[in-house]
Amino acid sequence: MNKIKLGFFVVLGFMFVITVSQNTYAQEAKTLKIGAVFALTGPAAAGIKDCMDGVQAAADWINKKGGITVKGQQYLIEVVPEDNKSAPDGIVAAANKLVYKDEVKFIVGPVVPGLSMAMTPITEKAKVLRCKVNGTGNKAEMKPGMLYTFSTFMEIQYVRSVYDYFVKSYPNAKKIAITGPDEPGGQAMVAVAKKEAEAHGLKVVFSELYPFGTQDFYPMLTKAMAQKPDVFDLGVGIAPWYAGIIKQARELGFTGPMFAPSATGNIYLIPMLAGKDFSYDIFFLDADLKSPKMPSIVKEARQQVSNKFGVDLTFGHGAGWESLWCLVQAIEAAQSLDTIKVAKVWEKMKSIETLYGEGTMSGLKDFGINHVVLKPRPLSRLEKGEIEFIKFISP
Amino acid sequence: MLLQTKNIKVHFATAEVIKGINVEVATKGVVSIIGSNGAGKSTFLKAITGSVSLHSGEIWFLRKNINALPVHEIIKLGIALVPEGRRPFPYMSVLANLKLGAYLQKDKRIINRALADIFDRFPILWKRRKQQAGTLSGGEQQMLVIGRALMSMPKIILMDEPSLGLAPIVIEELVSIIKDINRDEIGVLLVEQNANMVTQVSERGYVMEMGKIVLKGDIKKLMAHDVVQRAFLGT
Amino acid sequence: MSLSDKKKSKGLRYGGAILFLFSIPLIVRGQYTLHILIMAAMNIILASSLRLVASSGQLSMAHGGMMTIGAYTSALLVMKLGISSWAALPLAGLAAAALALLVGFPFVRIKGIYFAMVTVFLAEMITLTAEHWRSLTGGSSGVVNIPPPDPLVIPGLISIDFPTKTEFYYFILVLMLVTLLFLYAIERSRIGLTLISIQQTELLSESVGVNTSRFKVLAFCIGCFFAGIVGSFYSQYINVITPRSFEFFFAIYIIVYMIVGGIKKFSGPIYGAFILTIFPEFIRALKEFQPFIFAGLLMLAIFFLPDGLVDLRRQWDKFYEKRFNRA
Amino acid sequence: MITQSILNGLVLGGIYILVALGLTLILSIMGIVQLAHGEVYMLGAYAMYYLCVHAGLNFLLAILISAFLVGGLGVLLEKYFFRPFRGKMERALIISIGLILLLQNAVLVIAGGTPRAFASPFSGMISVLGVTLSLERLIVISVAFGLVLVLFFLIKMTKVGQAMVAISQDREVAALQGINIDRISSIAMFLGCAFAAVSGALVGALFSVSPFMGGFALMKGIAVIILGGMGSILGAVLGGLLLGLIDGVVPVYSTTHMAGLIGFGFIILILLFKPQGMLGREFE
Repeated sequence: MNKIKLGFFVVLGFMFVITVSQNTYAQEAKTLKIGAVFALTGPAAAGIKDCMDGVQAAADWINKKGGITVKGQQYLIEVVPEDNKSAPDGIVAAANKLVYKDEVKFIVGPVVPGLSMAMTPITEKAKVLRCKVNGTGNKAEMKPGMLYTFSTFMEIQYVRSVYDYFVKSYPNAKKIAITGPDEPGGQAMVAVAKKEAEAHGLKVVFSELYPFGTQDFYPMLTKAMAQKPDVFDLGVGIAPWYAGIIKQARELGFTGPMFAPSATGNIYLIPMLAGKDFSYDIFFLDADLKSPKMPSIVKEARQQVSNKFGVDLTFGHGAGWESLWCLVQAIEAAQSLDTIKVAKVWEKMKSIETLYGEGTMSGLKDFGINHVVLKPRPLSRLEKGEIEFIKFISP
Repeated sequence: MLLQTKNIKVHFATAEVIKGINVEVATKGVVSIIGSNGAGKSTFLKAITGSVSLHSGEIWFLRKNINALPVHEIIKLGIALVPEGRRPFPYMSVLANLKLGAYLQKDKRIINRALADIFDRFPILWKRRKQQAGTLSGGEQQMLVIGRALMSMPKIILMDEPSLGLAPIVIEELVSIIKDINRDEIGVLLVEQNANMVTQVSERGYVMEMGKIVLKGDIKKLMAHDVVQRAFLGT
Repeated sequence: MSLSDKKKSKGLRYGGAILFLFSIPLIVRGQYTLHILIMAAMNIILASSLRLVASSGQLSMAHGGMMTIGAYTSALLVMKLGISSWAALPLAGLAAAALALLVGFPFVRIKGIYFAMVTVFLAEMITLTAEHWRSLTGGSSGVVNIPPPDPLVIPGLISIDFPTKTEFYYFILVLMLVTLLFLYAIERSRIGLTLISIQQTELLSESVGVNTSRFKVLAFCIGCFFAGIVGSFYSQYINVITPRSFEFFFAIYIIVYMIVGGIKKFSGPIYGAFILTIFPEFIRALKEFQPFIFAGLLMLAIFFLPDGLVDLRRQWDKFYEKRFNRA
Repeated sequence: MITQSILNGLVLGGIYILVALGLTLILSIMGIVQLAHGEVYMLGAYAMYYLCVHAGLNFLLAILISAFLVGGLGVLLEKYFFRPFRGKMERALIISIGLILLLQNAVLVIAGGTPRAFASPFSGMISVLGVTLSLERLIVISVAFGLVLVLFFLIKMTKVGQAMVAISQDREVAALQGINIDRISSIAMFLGCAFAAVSGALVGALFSVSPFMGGFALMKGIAVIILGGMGSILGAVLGGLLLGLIDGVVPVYSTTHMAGLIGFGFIILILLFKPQGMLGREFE
């Protein structure tokens, strides 16, 4: 019996070994595989699946326009989607698969800073060029020495401009309460926001990080309200958190302005989740993507996404879209598929196209490495439950 | 014949616990099964009530084969079990315990009449009716579970070592209770280790060893037999 | 076949298996495959050590929390105090075992579902502490840039570095074999027999005079020791650790490996952890549909293999016999 | 501030009690930890979303229908998934983990990951003595205590309730009284799941609805019944209120992490002295 058990074990082992080692697809000359890692299952999947769809839509759009041309050779993009299962061990397995089994040289994703951190050692070691989507600006996310990690944007770079806008629009506000989720990104944002608030003459009367996934903000808000703030900075987050804070703060009697120097993931959700009556005097670095004021490229992206997935373009789609698009522009600028060369060219690019206009490379000042795309971002207000686009702002 | 088992066998995993038992119980006369610890007595009773499933054999009750019936259907036919170690519902009142005994009875009047009857029979339970069953003394608990069994107005009561852990005086009382019950046309199948008690209540009996019936017949004769002498009376 | 022959062939088979395990990196060049095998070996240690705790009748859900303890202990020792990673490894295990010892005696008084839940709360408290104590642990950002193991130097002979997964594979393989050997020895010793008797008849063994709580705590401590060790290994291998690296579901999966593999046999958790770690890799292509298949597998195993995957062959034989001997 | 935070604590307690009621019912009658109970609660919230937003039904009618639908699902779950594993904690655990994966991801695939919301008709604020509370939250507390009363009545006054109590104390002997264990388990599962659906519906209206909302509910629900004592409704009420107060008050004076630490620490401490929870019963 033991013999058979052992045999079973060995056969299973071999089966596994053969299946996973023997799958180097014969690479077609004109295909460039680009890995995409996002949460498709698990708690993070809720807001982030859109990013994966955005990457796919962008790949179709780029391929339709002729793909990437490097030294006269045309390449069509093949996206290799991987699920990070919303967990550190999930993303490590996914990264190892992309890097060592699929042998991709370029990866886009993920969104959640904690997951991104778990992946960085693998891609850096293998010299795989990775363009992460979003990012807040925690020191662990982006720092000197991370030669192959780029980001489509870092929220902390926009905090100053948002405060500029705020102080100009609300000259009477004096006391501010700052909150954010307790995760690497939230921490970084709150730290920067505190500094900027003081630099703009505001008094920080309250600041706290709420645990990831909080639904009931009453305890935190009760404490904040006792300090009688004039305004709330909601930090970084996703729509349900923002909406929860907005609704509950309004319930507790807060009528002043609230804003976040960050996107919501899906701004249409805010009035839906918080209630139209409560959605007033609020602004975000987010956009009504259906607005006619959006650049033509947004309209194209909207068309592409709705053709492929039958849904309306969300900010998540856009973020995914931009990550692939920026990466592709860098490859074309470098005219090489060698990640070292691409990285070197990318960090010196003066101009890079994004959904909301022309951007440039930055980051040397904030992170010590020029690996972040700096670009205009839309600023929108919620008034009477309606979203209205204000303007594009650049840091 | 009230209850009859025909060559029943029970297996636990791969072990044969009950190895083909034939037992007959009539309404008249208490029938006893005596056997030492681990002889399979409790398992045998559980097989009758359907709590453990048969490997083979047949159980007939009132000329009906009850092999495949679930527990609650078997109880409905008129079999009641007084389980080993008494086991009242410890965190319920005495009254609630008794009412649960009549769970299958829908008519409130009948339930009340039965209750009155039980309190008649066991005045101590009336005194304790509001007390949690777990706080009763061992003897009182034994009365309670017998009362609970009677509440279902059974045609036969199976008793699993009712004398276990009780004082001699209480056992005396138990003997007269069991005789009373049998006098009221309710069959009694008693499983015991206490040979003294068995001789007092029953005329007919079986001796069980290692899942098998080794002797049967008149209780006095059984008691005189070597096997029983050796196993129970310590001679 | 005589007894000694049997023993000899058994030894030969195990020797062969071990030789095979050691030669895998020579056959397999894929780093991804090695990564999955490393994870499988890790999970085997976790599930097997959890089985030791379970064999005293206590289902612990604190294994994830204990890994967190181990991972943080070793990472902070190495990074803040500059201790060699090879000293930090056992210290991480000891830290977890010490915590287990501290809470063990009061905990083992709590039985059944209550014990399982208390261990859940303990694990949750460990996570919350790591998030709360920012000055030491870095809070929710966790600890990053944890260095890989120091070079293993035998003066004048060799110096082993840890640049690729191959070295980590040998590291965890040796760790796994040593752990399994140790756990097997325990199972065969008086402690193991006592534990099993505790599980079977809790009251009886107490009356026989065995101090059951002492043995239960011992089992709990040993189990947690290995969880701490694996936590330390994980932090050196992945280089990043956060308070939520081993969340509730991580601990749950260790239990899944153990039970689905089969809790009754020593080999059960080994099969369970191995199969259930590599299986999800085969169904990656299904993306968001993966969980359906995985959940289906778990349920089928529980429905049809009450004694675990380890019992597959016996159950199949039984089914085969029933099906074809009747006809 | 202190009165406001105590009031918040009571609301949280109400939410915890709502989740715990069904869980404790299932745990005591089936003898299993139904880890997927949080997912049942999530399904209740989604049923509400579809009935309210897509079918345009009246809120109260929708709650009733979703309670029935989810309760019915509970009966199916009991029959096909849990019946073979009654009282077998370990194997039932795996089944419930499988169910978590199945239900969560089924909703994720079918309804998408976007959080949803539906409005309850109870809008408006109540303000007394400087303490404010939304009507929505007041409804949550009242429904929680209403359901507690319903369950109390059911258990004390009805035959089915008494049968449930009997089963929770001694399943084997309960069967010997002629109680059909399968049927009572079905009823218990129906009730437990219907309660979960109602709580999912109310809490969903308060916050938002997402495929992963069950995890939080489960953790708190389990904490409550372990603290209060398994199978004790009064214990669930007491445990829910205590944990609610801890979670409502402590963060105001310290941090949310501290509230978690104190809450769990408190449970562990209670268990050390009363290994069966506050109102749990010491079995032999």
